[in-house]
Amino acid sequence: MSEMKEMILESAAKIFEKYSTKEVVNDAEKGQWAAELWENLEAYGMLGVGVPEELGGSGGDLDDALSILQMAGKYSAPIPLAETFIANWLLSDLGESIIEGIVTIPGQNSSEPFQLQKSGQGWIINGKAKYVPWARNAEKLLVPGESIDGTVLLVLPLEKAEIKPGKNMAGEARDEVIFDQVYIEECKTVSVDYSALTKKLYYAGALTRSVLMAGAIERVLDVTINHTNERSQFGRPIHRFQAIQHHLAALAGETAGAGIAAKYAVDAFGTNPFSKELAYAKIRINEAAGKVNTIAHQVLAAIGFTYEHTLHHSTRRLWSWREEFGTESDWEQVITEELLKLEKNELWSVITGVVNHAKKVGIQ
Amino acid sequence: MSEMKEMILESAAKIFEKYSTKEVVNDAEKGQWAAELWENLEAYGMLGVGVPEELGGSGGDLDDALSILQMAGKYSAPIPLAETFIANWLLSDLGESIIEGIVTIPGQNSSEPFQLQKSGQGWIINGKAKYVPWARNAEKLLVPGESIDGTVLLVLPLEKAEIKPGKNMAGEARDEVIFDQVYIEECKTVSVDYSALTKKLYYAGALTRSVLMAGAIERVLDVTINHTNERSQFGRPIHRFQAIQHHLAALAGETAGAGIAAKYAVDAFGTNPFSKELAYAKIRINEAAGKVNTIAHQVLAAIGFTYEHTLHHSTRRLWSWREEFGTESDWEQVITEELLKLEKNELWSVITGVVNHAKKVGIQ
Amino acid sequence: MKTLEIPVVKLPKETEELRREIRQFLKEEIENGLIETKCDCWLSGFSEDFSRKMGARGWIGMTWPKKYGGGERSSVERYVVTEEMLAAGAPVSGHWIADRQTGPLLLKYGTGEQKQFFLPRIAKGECYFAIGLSEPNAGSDLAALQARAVKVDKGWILNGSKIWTSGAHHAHYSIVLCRTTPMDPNNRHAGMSQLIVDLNAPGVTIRPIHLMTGEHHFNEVFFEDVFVPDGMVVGTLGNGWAQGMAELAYERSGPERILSTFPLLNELTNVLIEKGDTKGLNKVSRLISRLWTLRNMSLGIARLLEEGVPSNIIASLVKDMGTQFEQEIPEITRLLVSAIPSTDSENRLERFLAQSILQSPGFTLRGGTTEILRGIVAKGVINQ
Amino acid sequence: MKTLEIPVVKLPKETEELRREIRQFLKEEIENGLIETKCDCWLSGFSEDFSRKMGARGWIGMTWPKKYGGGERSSVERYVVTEEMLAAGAPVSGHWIADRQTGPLLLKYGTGEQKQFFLPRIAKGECYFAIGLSEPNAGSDLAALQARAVKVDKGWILNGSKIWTSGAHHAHYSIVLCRTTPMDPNNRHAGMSQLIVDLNAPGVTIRPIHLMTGEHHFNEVFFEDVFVPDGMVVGTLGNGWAQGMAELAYERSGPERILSTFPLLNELTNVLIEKGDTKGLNKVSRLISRLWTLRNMSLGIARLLEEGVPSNIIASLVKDMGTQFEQEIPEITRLLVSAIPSTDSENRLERFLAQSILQSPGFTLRGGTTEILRGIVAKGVINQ
Repeated sequence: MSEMKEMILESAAKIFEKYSTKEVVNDAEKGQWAAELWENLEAYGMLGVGVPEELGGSGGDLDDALSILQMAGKYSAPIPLAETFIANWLLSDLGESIIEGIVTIPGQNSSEPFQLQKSGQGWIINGKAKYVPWARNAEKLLVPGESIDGTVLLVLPLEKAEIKPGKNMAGEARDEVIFDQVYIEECKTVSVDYSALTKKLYYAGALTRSVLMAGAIERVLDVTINHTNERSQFGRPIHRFQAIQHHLAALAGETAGAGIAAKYAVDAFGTNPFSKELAYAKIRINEAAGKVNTIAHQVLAAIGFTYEHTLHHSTRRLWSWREEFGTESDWEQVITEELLKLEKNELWSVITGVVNHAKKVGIQ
Repeated sequence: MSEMKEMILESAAKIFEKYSTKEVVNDAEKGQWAAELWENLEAYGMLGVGVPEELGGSGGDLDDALSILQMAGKYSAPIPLAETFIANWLLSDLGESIIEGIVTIPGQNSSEPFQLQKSGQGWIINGKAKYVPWARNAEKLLVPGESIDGTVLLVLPLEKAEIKPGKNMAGEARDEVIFDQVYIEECKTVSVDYSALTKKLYYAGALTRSVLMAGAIERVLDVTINHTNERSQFGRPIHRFQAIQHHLAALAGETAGAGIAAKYAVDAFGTNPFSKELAYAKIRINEAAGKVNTIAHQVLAAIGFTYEHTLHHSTRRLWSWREEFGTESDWEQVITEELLKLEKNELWSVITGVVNHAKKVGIQ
Repeated sequence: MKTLEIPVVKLPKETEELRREIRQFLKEEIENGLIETKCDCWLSGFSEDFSRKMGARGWIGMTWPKKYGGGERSSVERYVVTEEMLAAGAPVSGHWIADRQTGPLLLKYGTGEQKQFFLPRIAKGECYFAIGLSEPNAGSDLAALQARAVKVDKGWILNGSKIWTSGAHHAHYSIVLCRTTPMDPNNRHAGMSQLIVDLNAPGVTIRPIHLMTGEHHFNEVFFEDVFVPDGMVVGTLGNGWAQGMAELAYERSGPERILSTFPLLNELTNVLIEKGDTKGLNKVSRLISRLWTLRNMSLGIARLLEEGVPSNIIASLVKDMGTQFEQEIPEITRLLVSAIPSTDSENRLERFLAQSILQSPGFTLRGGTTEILRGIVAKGVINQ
Repeated sequence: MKTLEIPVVKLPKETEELRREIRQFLKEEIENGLIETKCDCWLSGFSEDFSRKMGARGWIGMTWPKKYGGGERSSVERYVVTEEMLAAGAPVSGHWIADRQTGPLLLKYGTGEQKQFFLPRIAKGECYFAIGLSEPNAGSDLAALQARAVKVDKGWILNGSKIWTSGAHHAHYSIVLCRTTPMDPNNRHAGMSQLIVDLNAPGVTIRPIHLMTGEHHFNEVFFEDVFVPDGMVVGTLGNGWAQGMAELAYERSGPERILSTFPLLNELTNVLIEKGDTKGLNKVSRLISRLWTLRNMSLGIARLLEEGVPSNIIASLVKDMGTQFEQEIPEITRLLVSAIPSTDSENRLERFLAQSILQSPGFTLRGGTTEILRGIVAKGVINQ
């Protein structure tokens, strides 16, 4: 690990530790914006990590940004950090400066492009986006848009939008945003290909959820191990029971698996934002999420099932995130479509990434 | 349990115990016909149980016959008892007398009807049946046939047939039978509907395999429990280890599940040979077979993996039988086709067998 | 193996009429907006009105003697009512414990006065009971319990606390297992008794334990110098452990260990049929086969219990397998449909899915954890 | 958690050429009918000719010093050779143990003479070793072993027996772990040593143990007053336990814990693509995702081992998960295709399916049972 990275992570850890506490997470579920957490991350330049300074970022690479995100997952940070990073990547990839303030993007790939109509100096906007993380708290929304000049990446101010509050199973804000003939004076637009943009949003979304989940899974393992050390039953700490040990081993396995899957996904994303490794990772980590939750709740028993305990901060997020930006089934279908193009006996080439006789295989 | 039944089962148990020993089963795998076993079952009238005396049977009901078969499964009896019973049911259902001697039927539903051509006093037979249990030892083969008069249930003598030996994973004889322009003087034919006959063969086949498997699973449980009592490790009998206890509990659960599923299937078959309960049972018992084998081999470890031990008599049969007369997927498809006809919210009616408002549901 | 043998139960024709009657009743209740289908309804579906209506129809205390307000009907008929309610996700949690556990306990061990007083009220769906077994820090080690009652004139003074008490905030009474003589470390099961405690009595405090979903079903119940009259001792003093454990077989093999997420399975089936999704229905078929097996096991045990055959081992087995099955339904569902599970969703499937996922950890914990059950089963089969 | 951290390994470009070379070689061997693809080939695929050819190409002992016949190539290159062989189901069992375990052991602990004598022979694919660890009645409790050697002039007299010795009937030598001082019940691991035993020496008897498939891969090896020269002691006298256990990390995380049934997965994929069965390929996709993860873990551990980082816990983890994966492939396959598994079938899929099903119980037993591994992992993470 580079010294730079170590420094970033240390600062991030301090901020999460201090401002993403049990109380902050619980309050967020009740609708309280985690302002101090956000402001501190902003103040320390964490929001701009992975974006060159000339585009308004704070330097560092993608890997650094995603390490911070993994930590956010570990601390159940109730903020649109993933969304901010995705917005950053989209903009900086287009050579645009990133946006200040709280930015979000639609949480599912379901929204139609927003419609822009020139009107005097400004624009009339029409459109709906569902399941938008923290729309109620965000200042800007980044969505695909469409005007007579074609499709654009659109950065919309949210003041005038109608926001219908909603939430995922973890109580994280997932709101509906409605622009119904809203006049907007200024709004940033960048020409883009629509399907490339939505695909990018989807893949990047999956990457962020994979990384957040890897973080949350780490936390679940920590919490579970601590519990088995502290809790006694029938006169001995419960980690002395073989059944509990088997649970812990399985949990450790899923944690290690999710961890490595996230690492490779991050690595792959850097060179190819549509790498099949993102699909593998989301599938594997989704799978891990389900198993990890089952095991942890079984080990912690009734106590881990209460609101009072913090285990659910992680487990409810895992249950929610595995549904966001593609379930196992969704991503299996993506891989399947590539498999269908394969010639005979080429599966091993897909696994190793090395085709026989320097011939190209369908899957990348 | 009736006194009659108790008597039958007691005699059967004695015969299996004495003549279906480890050596007999091993020898059978090497090609030796278990003559004493067969002859004793025959001598004690076991082969005709479930068929009225006036049709050549020895009385008793279907349930009695299938209890004997379950015992045959438990003792890995290397004989075509299931096939004989199926032949008996088919013939006696048609009001025909059952056949003496060793009878078999095709082991998969794949064979085309055999062709019969009248020739002088006899018949010219053409046809092929694959995967026929113990064809090499059997005297008669019961298959669907076809002549210019229509489809028939055909009882063919096997002396003149070409037999290509084959086996299933348990080393049980599963031979190919070929009649290539074979002239036969006498052969029994009974007019039947072709598709009803093959369906009957398939469902009855599934029932016999379900029952055989339930018996084999019982044996696996017994063997495994004995092993955990006898074997010590790290200074104590291995059943004292919680991991082993969990294995045993899961094994007991599958055994109980398979047992009850077989019972209900037998019960249902008596009133409706195409009952969906046969499908449920084959699915559930197939599923149990896989789990039971995995657990038992894990508990018995290396020793249970050797030819010397008898565990594999049961486990290899379970692996083989779950593929015979329908896998889980095959039977799921049968149920699915009925489900597709259901109206909304009628699933519970299917489960309980009681439709709402005395209205008929599609599934029977 | 004898321990694992379960009889085949043929449901008598009369039960078909009973089922139709129940379904008609439920249909009307739902159509009139009086009740709403929920997964895990026997924990989380509460309606005083509904419980009273069930009582009025004779669907509580069905098997009990008529003189105590019962219906003297068969255990199979009771089974039918129970499973129909669960399949429909009806709000039965109010009277659930009283009907399932308290009634049979009092019938077996209760005094004449106790039976006379409590049973008719329970059968009317007006008197609810809570279980008073688990304690903080005892977990699965029930014998470690510390609540204690000390003899005084005409009664007992109870001190201690119980935890995970579902429905205590609605219940009128609790059957509290406590020590009536101090704990003997060499025989931790000795000296326990069961007391009927009025939850409105002075000294009783009920504190909600919110689940991770934010819902309130469980409680911690504190007893501080609570006076319990002599007449409220159940059965024999000091025999509480045995009496309490005998309850468990009833608790472990019932349809509530199989059907907690059935409303989701039903909804999934609806959706897949509508889409004509055969591969999805293949999965449902597999689940049906499993459910069919479990239900037959559960029915068989109900019959054994009625006949007085000891069934603790096989009941533990059904609980283990049944609750695994309940947990699998949401996990399979989410992969077969496009849905965003949410307890607020207007889409039934999404709502049931969220309910099932969020409640599912409890299935394999409540009423004996998987780990405890497997130990019981293993020891049971080894000692054959 | 540090214990569970695994590095990302980027395979250098050069390995691509290596892979193509191997694949070309394998293609020719198969097309010329010299070898046949088999599941679980590292246990059951034996060919002296093939082992010699691999030796000739420098694919055995790849990482060893050139002076001992090695290739001084990276562990990653060795990994590539190994996994290519397994994926193709090539007959590598002859030299497998010698290449994987004996070589590294001798390099670390062997005397100059031992290295000089054995390593070049192993690297040529001409000298095979067998593991001499398990004993009858010891099972997973390796420390209970009883084989013992007594000091005599110029050597040791070995008595005892070893069991489950794969390939002993083909092997030339075995590394036998035995007691060189009597067992101390309070320190059962003390006083053990590793001896190189010539399996052709007088007093050695090899008895086949037939598997339930009838195949002969395992043996029981008896030592009756076998003379082992002093020069055949490996490493330090009395340090045998530690030396033997250090081998295990190499043994537990290799690609042979993931790929034993890969030929079946490949064949399944072929069949499903041909049928255009997307639902079936969805299942394959899931398996690919799992395989991708496991392989990355395994590669990362290979890197850690090369760097000397202790990896016993994570290696145990990979073995546990990898072998579960190997077992799942046949179970998933049989539900996706119509096939009658048979070792005699002319259909590759049916043949591979039967091989996989019948061998699969061994996957989670050999080289440390699942139960043992989970204990190691749990204790490892608890002690963090």
